[in-house]
Amino acid sequence: MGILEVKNVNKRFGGLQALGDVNLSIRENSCHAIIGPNGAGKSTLLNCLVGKLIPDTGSVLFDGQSVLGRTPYEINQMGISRVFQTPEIFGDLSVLENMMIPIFASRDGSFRMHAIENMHNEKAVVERAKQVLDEMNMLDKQHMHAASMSRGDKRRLEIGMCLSQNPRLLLLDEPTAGMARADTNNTIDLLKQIKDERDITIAIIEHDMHVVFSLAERITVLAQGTPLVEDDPENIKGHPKVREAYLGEAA
Amino acid sequence: YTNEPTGGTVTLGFNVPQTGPYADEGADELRAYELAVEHLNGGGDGGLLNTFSSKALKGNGILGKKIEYVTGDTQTKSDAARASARSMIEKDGAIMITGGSSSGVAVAVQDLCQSAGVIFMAGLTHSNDTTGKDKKANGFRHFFNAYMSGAALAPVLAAQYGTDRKAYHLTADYTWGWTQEESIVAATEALGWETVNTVLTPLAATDFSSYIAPVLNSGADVLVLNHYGGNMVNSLTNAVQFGLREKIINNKNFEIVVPLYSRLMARGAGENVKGILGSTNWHWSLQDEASKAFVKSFGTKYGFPPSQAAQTCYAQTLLYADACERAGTFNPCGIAEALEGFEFDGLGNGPTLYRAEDHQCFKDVLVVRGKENPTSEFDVLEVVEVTPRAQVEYAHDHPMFAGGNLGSCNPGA
Amino acid sequence: MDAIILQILNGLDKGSAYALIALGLTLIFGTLGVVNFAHGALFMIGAFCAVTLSRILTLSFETVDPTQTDFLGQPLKVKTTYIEAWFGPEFGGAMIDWAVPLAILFAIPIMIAVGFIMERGLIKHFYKRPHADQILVTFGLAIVLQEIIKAFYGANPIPTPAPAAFKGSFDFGVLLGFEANAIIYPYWRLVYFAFAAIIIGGVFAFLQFTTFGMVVRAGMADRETVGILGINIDKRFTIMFGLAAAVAGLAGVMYAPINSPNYHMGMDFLVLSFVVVVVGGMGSLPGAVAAGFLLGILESFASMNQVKSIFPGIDQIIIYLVAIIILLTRPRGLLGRKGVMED
Amino acid sequence: MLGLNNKDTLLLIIVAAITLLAPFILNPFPTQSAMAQFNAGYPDLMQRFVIFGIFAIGFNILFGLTGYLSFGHAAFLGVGSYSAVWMFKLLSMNVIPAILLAMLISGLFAVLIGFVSLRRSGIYFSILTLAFAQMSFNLAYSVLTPITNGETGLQLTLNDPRILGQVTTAEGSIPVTSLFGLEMRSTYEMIFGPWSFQFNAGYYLCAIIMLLSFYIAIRIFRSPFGMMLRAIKSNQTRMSYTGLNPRPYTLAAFVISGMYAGLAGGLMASMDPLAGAERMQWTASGEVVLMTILGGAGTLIGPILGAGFIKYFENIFSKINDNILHSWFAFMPDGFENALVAIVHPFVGKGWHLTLGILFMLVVVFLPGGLVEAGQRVAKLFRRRKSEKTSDESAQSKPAE
Amino acid sequence: MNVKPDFSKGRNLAETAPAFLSVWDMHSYYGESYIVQGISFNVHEGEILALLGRNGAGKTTTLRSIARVSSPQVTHGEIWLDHQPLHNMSSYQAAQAGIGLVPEDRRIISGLTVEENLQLAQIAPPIGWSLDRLYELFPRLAERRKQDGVTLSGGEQQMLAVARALARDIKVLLLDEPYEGLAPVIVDEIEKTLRIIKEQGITTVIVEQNAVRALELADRAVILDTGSIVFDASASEVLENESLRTEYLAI
Ligand SMILES: Nc1ncnc2c1ncn2[C@@H]1O[C@H](COP(=O)(O)OP(=O)(O)OP(=O)(O)O)[C@@H](O)[C@H]1O
Ligand SMILES: Nc1ncnc2c1ncn2[C@@H]1O[C@H](COP(=O)(O)OP(=O)(O)OP(=O)(O)O)[C@@H](O)[C@H]1O
Ligand SMILES: [Mg+2]
Ligand SMILES: [Mg+2]
Repeated sequence: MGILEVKNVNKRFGGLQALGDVNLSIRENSCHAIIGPNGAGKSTLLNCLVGKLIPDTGSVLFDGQSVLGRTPYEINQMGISRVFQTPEIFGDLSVLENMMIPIFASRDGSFRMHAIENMHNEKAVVERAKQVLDEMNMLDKQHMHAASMSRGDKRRLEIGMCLSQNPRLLLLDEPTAGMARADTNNTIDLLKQIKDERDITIAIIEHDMHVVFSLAERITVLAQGTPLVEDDPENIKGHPKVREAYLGEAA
Repeated sequence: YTNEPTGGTVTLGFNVPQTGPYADEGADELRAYELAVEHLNGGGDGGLLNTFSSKALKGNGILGKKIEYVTGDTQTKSDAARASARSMIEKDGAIMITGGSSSGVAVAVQDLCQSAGVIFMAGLTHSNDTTGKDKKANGFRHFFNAYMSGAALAPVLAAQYGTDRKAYHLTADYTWGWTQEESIVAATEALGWETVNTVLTPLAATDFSSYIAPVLNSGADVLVLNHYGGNMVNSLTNAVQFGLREKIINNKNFEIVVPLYSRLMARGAGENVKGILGSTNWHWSLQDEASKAFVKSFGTKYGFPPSQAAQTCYAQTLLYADACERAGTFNPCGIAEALEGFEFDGLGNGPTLYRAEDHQCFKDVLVVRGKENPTSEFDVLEVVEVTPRAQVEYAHDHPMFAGGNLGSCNPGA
Repeated sequence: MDAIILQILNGLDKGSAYALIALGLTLIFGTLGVVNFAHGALFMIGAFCAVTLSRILTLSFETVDPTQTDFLGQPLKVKTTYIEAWFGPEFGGAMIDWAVPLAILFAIPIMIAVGFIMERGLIKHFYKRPHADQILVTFGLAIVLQEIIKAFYGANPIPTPAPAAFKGSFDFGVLLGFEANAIIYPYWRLVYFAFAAIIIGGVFAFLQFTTFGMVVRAGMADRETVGILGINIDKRFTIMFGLAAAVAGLAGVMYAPINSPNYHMGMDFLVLSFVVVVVGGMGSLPGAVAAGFLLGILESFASMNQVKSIFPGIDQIIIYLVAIIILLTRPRGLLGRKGVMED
Repeated sequence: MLGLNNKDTLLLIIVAAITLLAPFILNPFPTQSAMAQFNAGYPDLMQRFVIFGIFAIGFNILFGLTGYLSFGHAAFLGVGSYSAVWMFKLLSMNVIPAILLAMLISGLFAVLIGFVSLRRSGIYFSILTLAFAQMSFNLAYSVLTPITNGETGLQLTLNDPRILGQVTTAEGSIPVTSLFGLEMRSTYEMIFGPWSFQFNAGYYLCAIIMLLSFYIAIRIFRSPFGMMLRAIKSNQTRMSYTGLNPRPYTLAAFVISGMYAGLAGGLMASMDPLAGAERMQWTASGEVVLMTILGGAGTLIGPILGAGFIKYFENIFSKINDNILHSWFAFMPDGFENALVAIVHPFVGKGWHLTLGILFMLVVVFLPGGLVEAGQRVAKLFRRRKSEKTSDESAQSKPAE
Repeated sequence: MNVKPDFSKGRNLAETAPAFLSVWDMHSYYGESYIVQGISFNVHEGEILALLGRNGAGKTTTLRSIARVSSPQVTHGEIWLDHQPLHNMSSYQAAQAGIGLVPEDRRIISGLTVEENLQLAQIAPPIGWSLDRLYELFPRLAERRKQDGVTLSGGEQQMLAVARALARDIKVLLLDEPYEGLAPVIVDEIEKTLRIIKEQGITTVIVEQNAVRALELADRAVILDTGSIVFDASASEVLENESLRTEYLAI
């Protein structure tokens, strides 16, 4: 029994079967990659996990509890954090503030009225935020307006925000797309380290095979809404169908 | 007492609508005030100082003090009017406030003047409440009211349209509208008319078609529009558009009545007012000496005849000044005493009484009709009848005016 | 029954006015995304185009008539219009009588010019600014326009009658088999309804059968990208604005005989037209038109005595009540598009 | 100090100094001089400045932080006023219970309206709030007249029961509002040469409450809650995927700002016990929007500046008439005088709307950040000049070395 | 090593240099932040230029400056395309002059279908590939032609963005990270397409984090670092230069 159990999930958009009978089980404290051609339904699957979409049929269990019908913030409070394909950050806030908000959220829950409290008394939160920024190599940018960062930086910030919550399950939708090679490597290292040090499970969608093969312990290949194969990285690399439909020369 | 004048001047506050729908009426009131000040200070041709029955005024200001004035904008809103009045009292040291173009504003400012301890000489305000349930010891009204409109109009209506009529009322949904409807209904029913229906219309309404459309079908043969200002212009225009006046109902010509006319606003309805009956406080075509003198002063200075609002404001200013002279003080209590029960003539409305019990003036009321062949743009109304004062008088505790308490005069700090 | 038909007719007519005003607004507000508080002022300027034309047509010279006297007892100056003096009372009189329909031709170039100047001079700097700034600047502009009109024409309403040919009303009831006078309807309002239908149809056709509408919609969603695709979006926005101003102005011209124009008539309609556009759904032309008719009809029903006796004062609030109900049941109004002014 | 950082403390001190010294600052011209027309230091207007300041500060907590543009905020002001006047009618003339009830009732009203309206965002939210406020206004004007006294506005009468206070004064008048016996309208006038300054009890009560409200607003702006509200404005999607529920946050902000409006309404009634329905009209809601944007939305001090600006024009410019213009320009030759009066005439007195409209446009075109930006630019100019000066000095000093 | 192009011949590049697209001493700002700090480079007709550098180096800013988008503001410098001065133009004029930009966040227009997004590109002259031909190149788009453009999967959006640029008759194609988020097979496809485009004489500037891929495709490379050009040479030189690769490209 994995920490995340997806059973027979179906999702249609009008005439399009975006997900058809998806079954997926992710082992606790592992890194599971989901790969597949564009439009295969990877992001859609993720959306079903975090409450952005509700599957037409099927069930999604996180740690034995169903996530279906819950709102995104409830699901996050259960311990699932998500990085989006196009960075979703608080553009009008500073980088440091961006980092503080998820920390508040995991400390105080989905709502807390702290209207008169003084930010200066929240030293612990600030410290933690700075620490994560440091981990992400972004401490020098802490006072920047988040919207005015380059896109690679925005993405790293978003990853940092999710990591700062110490989620039990971290969902990453193409986290390193558009990221410079050096930073990609740093991110890989960081994710590895975090997964080992803390009790985190990672599900990652990525088209960059370098990232996938450096991180993943298990890979599911999705094609046209259904899992094609699920296997270890080594076997996937050699899988002829996968090579043809997806990997091309990259393998 | 509040704002006792110490120097050689005395300041009056003219609080009129300068913006919003009644801005033109306010502007005319302001002209009248300026004219009155000019006359009181001894300028111009002296205007009604010459015809006024009381001879206390000498054309040297009030009690020898030159009159200065400040102006403000009521925006036809109670709040703004009170703010403006307060600034006149607190900043400019005004000792009397006058003006207004709506009953709500008049009542609100009257209440303020009462608590601040200055005299309020109401301008155009027609609701029964101003000198009825909301009357105040420091407040005085020269203008006539809804009851008087009804009392004056009803006999004329009976004479012109017969006593067997069915009336349909459209009434603006706020206090003035209600008191007018109540008054007209009572007066016409007393003469045998039947009231088919009374319908309230929203103040903000601009298009009255959906209220007018059902009228013909209701069996009514008279439509009474208890509307004023923009509401009146629109509802009348709409009613005429629907062709109501060409219809024959119950074998009678369908008729429309606008109980309170304002010449300024009637112009806005254009052709549509022709032949429509209503009442008014005063009209420039009156031929008594005082009216002629006033029209001459005003017309010479501004180039067109004054409105009823202008006349009432002019008269109020003179009455106030005269009361000060006769009382020999600016103390509101002295002035109130001088005005209470004061009988006078020569201000254009014939012999008039300022009744002590409710501070309401009693005088003749005009019944007018939209003129068929106007000779100029001001020549909109013609006087049908001058209803004598006796006919519009009522007891001060008449039920339509009950509930209020004049209280006692407040001279302020 | 006849009462209901009557109110439906009424509602349709009221609705056509609402729809027409909302149509102009939705071109600017729903399509260009500018919260235009000056829209009412455009409507008002349209109505004053009619007033102005009738003033021009009735420009007159004075002759002294010694047989009559004016209010000061002097000989009366009688005015004769130049038009009547030149073309004879017959033709001249007819032109004056037809001032309002003629004003349509007069108003189109004026309103388009006003729209162009407004957009080029002011609004174009505000597309990217927050909506709040747009409110402030257009509200300021509306006040200024109003005050200018007030300075020239005063605060009182100015009667602007329809041609004599359209006086009186049409008896629908007889047509439907009811007794006479059961359902009557003024001719001019029927004209207004037809006019609204033509304008609405024209605007729809223009936006539907040309790519113009699509380009402007795209430009609103993402100006920058549309520019990258080689399209001069500024020019199209200006044209759109001119079109919207013309629609607003024409609505005003035709409205002048229904209610005498005054300088604040625009403000009176402003809130209502925003409500109509939003209830219709942001960015949807058919939505705005549908909402205009819906609210017009419901308002008419609410003013029926039978309804008012059950819910006193319902006619005061019906529009807002319906707006609330619709917005709560349909997140984006009747036909709104996603993402337009939702943040 | 007070849990604020240095900059905020300075701001608070400056605002406190200005409000407390307002009777001096607003009356810079001798009473008899021609410029006295521009004096704004009389109780009514000073009270209005701070009361509308409170209203705008509260509005800004919602709009400036969350970006939710309420177009019906005046409803809360109106409800606050009505509650306060009813308190005066029924309970006592003490302002404290009136103000408290005003805040309570408007808070409840805000919970109700906010709960429904906050289901939508953007323009849809604005129209929902507008619709609620317009309904309140229309009903208050007509159907609810027994509670609101309709068009005239709710006012005190000689027949009010007033269980905890005197019904009428010894002289038979209606008693005045007070704070434990200190009459709100009592004014001490200080004559200083040709100047006169008025110190009004009501104003100081309002001023102190305004400072308190301002202080609380600063705390809210700087608190984690304030940050959450800004986060909502910035990206609600990210907010909910971060485990935060935006709804209670926005509702809390809505209610807080509704209570600020109620407080303002209560104070307004305490200073002048009348509650008019127009206080709830959309134009009144629009006014606070304009105040906030004009001053600078999202800034702390902006809304207060905007409120002052608009109220100043409404009350001072509307009172300038031709008579006054002539007295100003009397020293010139007649032709000149008349020409000048004719030029200025359209912008003052009944033309004050025109001036205000033009100023709105000028401010928003040239100062995108509102009046606050004007201040910042001036400050920057000074700084630049200073630094230029120092660099000049250093340039000069060089040859000397 | 800093290799700067030789501008000694004169200021007006259009007269002296044979280059097709010339950028001379360009300075760009976002508001007050000074991003591109005086860069100059030439691209010859039919050439593919790779513009490389770390996150935040200013690559996107450079492309946007050339496409004359309103932000950033170019305060100084000249841009010439085929003897036309671009620096005086606004973005739509530049586009009509032959610039085609594929923006980094794709900028698919919401509320428009896939087909409308393409039609939009063919409103202003000059018109390029026909829709049929584009659909042939990207069959995936043909399937989804009636779908709202923003609901496409990330990769599909990228295809649409490229297709949209080709729908116009362009002289220079500016690609900002075109491979991002694309499945490896699709990347191969696009790369093939780019070669086809090159054969047709279209000049291309490509910004890409996957430096190796970009360099394999490109003829020449320019490396940016904090808004300045640090290297400008042929692609093979970069591939061979060990220090450059590690310092700026981390490959
Ligand atoms: N709201 C929607 N309406 C209609 N179709 C949709 C919607 N959302 C997604 N789709 C379609 O569903 C399919 C799956 O999309 P999804 O975003 O899950 O793909 P993906 O696997 O993440 O691809 P990529 O790697 O390109 O991001 C796509 O073909 C897409 O066009
Ligand atoms: N809108 C903006 N306002 C202010 N600064 C900005 C803005 N956009 C980008 N910047 C800054 O400009 C610099 C260059 O950004 P640019 O997007 O050009 O980098 P890039 O080389 O494309 O990076 P990436 O590979 O991450 O896309 C960055 O430091 C960024 O912070
Ligand atoms: Mg995806
Ligand atoms: Mg980039």
